[in-house]
Amino acid sequence: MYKVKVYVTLRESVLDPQGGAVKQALHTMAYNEVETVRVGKYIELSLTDVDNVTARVQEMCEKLLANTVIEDYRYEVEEVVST
Amino acid sequence: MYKVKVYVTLRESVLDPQGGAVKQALHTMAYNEVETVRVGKYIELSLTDVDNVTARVQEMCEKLLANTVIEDYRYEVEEVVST
Amino acid sequence: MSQRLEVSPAHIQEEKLYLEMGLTEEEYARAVQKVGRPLNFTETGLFAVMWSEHCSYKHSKPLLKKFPTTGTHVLQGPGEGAGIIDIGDEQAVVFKIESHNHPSAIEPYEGAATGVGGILRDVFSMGARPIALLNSLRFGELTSPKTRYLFEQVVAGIAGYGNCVGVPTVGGEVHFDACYAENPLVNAMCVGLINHADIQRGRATGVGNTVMYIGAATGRDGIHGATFASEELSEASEQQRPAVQVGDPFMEKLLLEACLEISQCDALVGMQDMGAAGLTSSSAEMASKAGSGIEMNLDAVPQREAGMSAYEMMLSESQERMLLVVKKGREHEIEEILAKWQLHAVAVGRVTDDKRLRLLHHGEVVADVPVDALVEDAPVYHSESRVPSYYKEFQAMAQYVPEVTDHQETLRSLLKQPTIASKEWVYEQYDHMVQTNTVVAPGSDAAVLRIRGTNKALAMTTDCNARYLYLDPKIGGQIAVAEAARNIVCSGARPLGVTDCLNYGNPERPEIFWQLEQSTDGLSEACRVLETPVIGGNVSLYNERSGMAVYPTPVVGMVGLISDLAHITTQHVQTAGDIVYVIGE
Amino acid sequence: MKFAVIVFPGSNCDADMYYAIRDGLKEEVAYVHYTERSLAPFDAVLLPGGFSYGDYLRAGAIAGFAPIMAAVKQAAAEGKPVLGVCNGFQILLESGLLPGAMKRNRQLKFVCRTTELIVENDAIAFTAGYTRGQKLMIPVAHGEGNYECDDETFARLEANNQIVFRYASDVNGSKGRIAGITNETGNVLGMMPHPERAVASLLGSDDGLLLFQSMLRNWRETHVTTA
Ligand SMILES: Nc1ncnc2c1ncn2[C@@H]1O[C@H](COP(=O)(O)OP(=O)(O)O)[C@@H](O)[C@H]1O
Repeated sequence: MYKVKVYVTLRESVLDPQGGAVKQALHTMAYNEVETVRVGKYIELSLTDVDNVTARVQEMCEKLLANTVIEDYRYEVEEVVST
Repeated sequence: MYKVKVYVTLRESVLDPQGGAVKQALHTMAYNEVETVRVGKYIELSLTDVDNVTARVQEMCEKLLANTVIEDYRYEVEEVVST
Repeated sequence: MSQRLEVSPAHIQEEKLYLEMGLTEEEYARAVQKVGRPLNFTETGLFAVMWSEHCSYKHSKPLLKKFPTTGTHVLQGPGEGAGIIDIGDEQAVVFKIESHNHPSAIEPYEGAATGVGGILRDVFSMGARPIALLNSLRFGELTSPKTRYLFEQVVAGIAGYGNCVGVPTVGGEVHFDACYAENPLVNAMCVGLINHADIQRGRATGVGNTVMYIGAATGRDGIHGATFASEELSEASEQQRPAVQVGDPFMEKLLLEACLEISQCDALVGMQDMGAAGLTSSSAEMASKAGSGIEMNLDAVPQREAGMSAYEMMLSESQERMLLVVKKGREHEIEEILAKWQLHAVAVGRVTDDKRLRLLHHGEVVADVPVDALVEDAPVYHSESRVPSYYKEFQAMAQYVPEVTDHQETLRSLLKQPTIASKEWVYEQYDHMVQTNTVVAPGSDAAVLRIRGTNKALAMTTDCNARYLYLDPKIGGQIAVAEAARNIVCSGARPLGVTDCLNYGNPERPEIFWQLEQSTDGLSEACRVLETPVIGGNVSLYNERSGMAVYPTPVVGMVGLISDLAHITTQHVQTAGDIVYVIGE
Repeated sequence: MKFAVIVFPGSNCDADMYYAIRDGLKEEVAYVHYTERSLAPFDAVLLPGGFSYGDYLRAGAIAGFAPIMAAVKQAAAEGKPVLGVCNGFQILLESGLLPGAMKRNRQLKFVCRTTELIVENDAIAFTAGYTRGQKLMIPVAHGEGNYECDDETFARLEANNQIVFRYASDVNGSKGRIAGITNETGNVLGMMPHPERAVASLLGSDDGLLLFQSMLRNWRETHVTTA
């Protein structure tokens, strides 16, 4: 069993309308310390045992979970030993 | 300067239609090892120096970043020493 | 929750656990008498939801009887998922309005979204294709951040669901008044089109026929939603977090297409949406209407979460689910249609002849009660009615005629009122054109949709000025119907019929009950005079918080028929030089 | 001319597209389910609007992997006209048939209204009936129509005349007010506005009908010369 966490964020160079709106809202609420906000996706997957798990997760990200035209991604794979 | 990462996930008992659709798609693509998928949000904030940073981030999560009726959240605060 | 299963019937009785579930002492005693023995935990739950105001109309039944419900064109009056009116050429229009007030107060996006989902299912479970959505919304004053949040999220939720399913949201109304600050109203209406031959009814006939479950898996969401809708909002309801249901409009779209295809298949006997009180009301009502019984094995029910109890499954209000009765031996025909839409059906039970709802779980009978007791035998309350003191005071006041000195300024300040101002911000978020039939889009008196393949069109509107009802519920009720009728007529249509959503405070308070009584008198009278029968509707009571009730708000949804596309009229000023007339008084 | 309307789970403008061809253009049209694998019998492919797979993850992302998409790519490679409208455009982007990607509208809200479009390229099969600079009234209805691409791609789109329609005024934050783009060979068009909603004046506008008529005219011409 693997627990996988995937983080998908808009590329640095891409304007993030949602992040902008959240920052604006936080300022309205007087959190003026907020300088930048970026909103991305956080995807948790659980996988059964499989060979080449990292390569496969990488593939899933490239093909589906992220759109590499505008998004970056990173992931963490953790093996869970079932009891 | 602080770098803050907030992870927002749907509560365990709440239906995640998006996760279901992604899982289905991964199966169609022959990633049959995928057992569950949950899709949440990943928010990166940068804050200027401020007192009680943890308490303030907690407040931002409660009030705006997460919808605590259906979502859980956790966060990490990292102090960045500017050079 | 599951250890509660161990709670014995005797314990429920002694500790009065039924009170927590929403049954009064008298109601509990009545249920025990109907069943002939003390109820176990699951059975108590079944009675609690089926006898809730939301499912049984126990406080409003006598008032609803006053509505005219018949007419030469009425093919189906109140009592099914939605009412049906003949429009000629072997076609009929199906429509209904429903409230989702309390869920929207707790989680406005999902509350409003699932409200849309529910009303869509009411219409397509009849075999009709939904062609339009409307809504009627009430919020507090926009000066409050909380109200702005509710308003924004409710509109986004309606848009998110309706747009995805692909049914245009073509009309509605939004009013702002302090009385709705803690208890917003979110009513959704759906209009569908059907061929006479395709009309389905939710009936479980044919002993031995198979009961099938389709759609989303059952989770712990919305347990006791019907009871929740039948109580006042409080701090405690905000804590009832598991009550929040999340909608999946994508699933709904698949379900819609599949159900419409299934309704063409004669292996189908009956179909009903699992709405309020989920599996309980759908199974019990289908059996009761057919004079039959149903036995279900809950082990077969698709479950989203592990370890669900019988009680939880029966009371869950998970969305996007339907219950079907299918001819025995022909289940595969239904399964084939569903497979095309990436869905599958599960046989969960069968029709019996003993008029009982019998439930099995892990090999044991966990409930066995007469269906009629659940569906027909809820108590009916004739509440006390009292003229409110505010009304007497108002009546005693001298007529006040406002004096207008600066007409421009008065006009400007009127147009600035959020209730009067343009609602473009709202309806631009709704796809009001999908299905390409919308001839008159939001922004006029009533929306108009052509009926493809004919030279006819339908006009539709929702209306209610609750301030009038607060001032005089009877006359206000008449005004609500009359306003809807005027909007329909102004669009070039003849009114066909009405669906209504009665939103009021706690009916156990005599002043509120008086409002209900008076306004239903007014509504009935106007419907009778205008020959617009009420073919369905919904009652939402207990809309109050901390003793502050909403204005009496009976939202009127009306549909009319335009016999010739050339008769469609809009309210917009057309050409410079046209002459303006005032007709009427 | 035979048109295929692809039906993905969650497509909801499939019928509108179908009727636009059948009743508006008066040509032959059929629905093709996403599980099919061939589009050989068809002369043109239409990817309709809607919310394929609920728009979950990203609009159009999951539909890009549907079995029919291999046939759509083949049709495009063969030079057949392929038109993606709204969700169909998003699917063309996600599957790489057109460059760039869609973000959520800048206002973060769904927008449904009739917008003014400017024809920027009248040289392809889809737009030959229009003239460059012509203004069209065509409805939009989308939540993710904010077109994005890197500067290099943008420059290439401009240089190759691949920008086919622009919004007359900003609707959703789209880069360069892009409303529709084509591929380098001009036979794949993706656009957010809905021409199939503008084929009858009863519903407000028939400015979109000419797009389908242009496709037909072009097809007739090329088939007369090659036949
Ligand atoms: N919640 C809503 N959803 C869709 N359309 C709406 C909504 N609220 C208002 N509209 C539309 O906006 C227009 C004006 O509404 P309203 O101000 O209530 O007008 P009226 O008083 O003429 O009913 C109408 O066409 C109505 O259908």
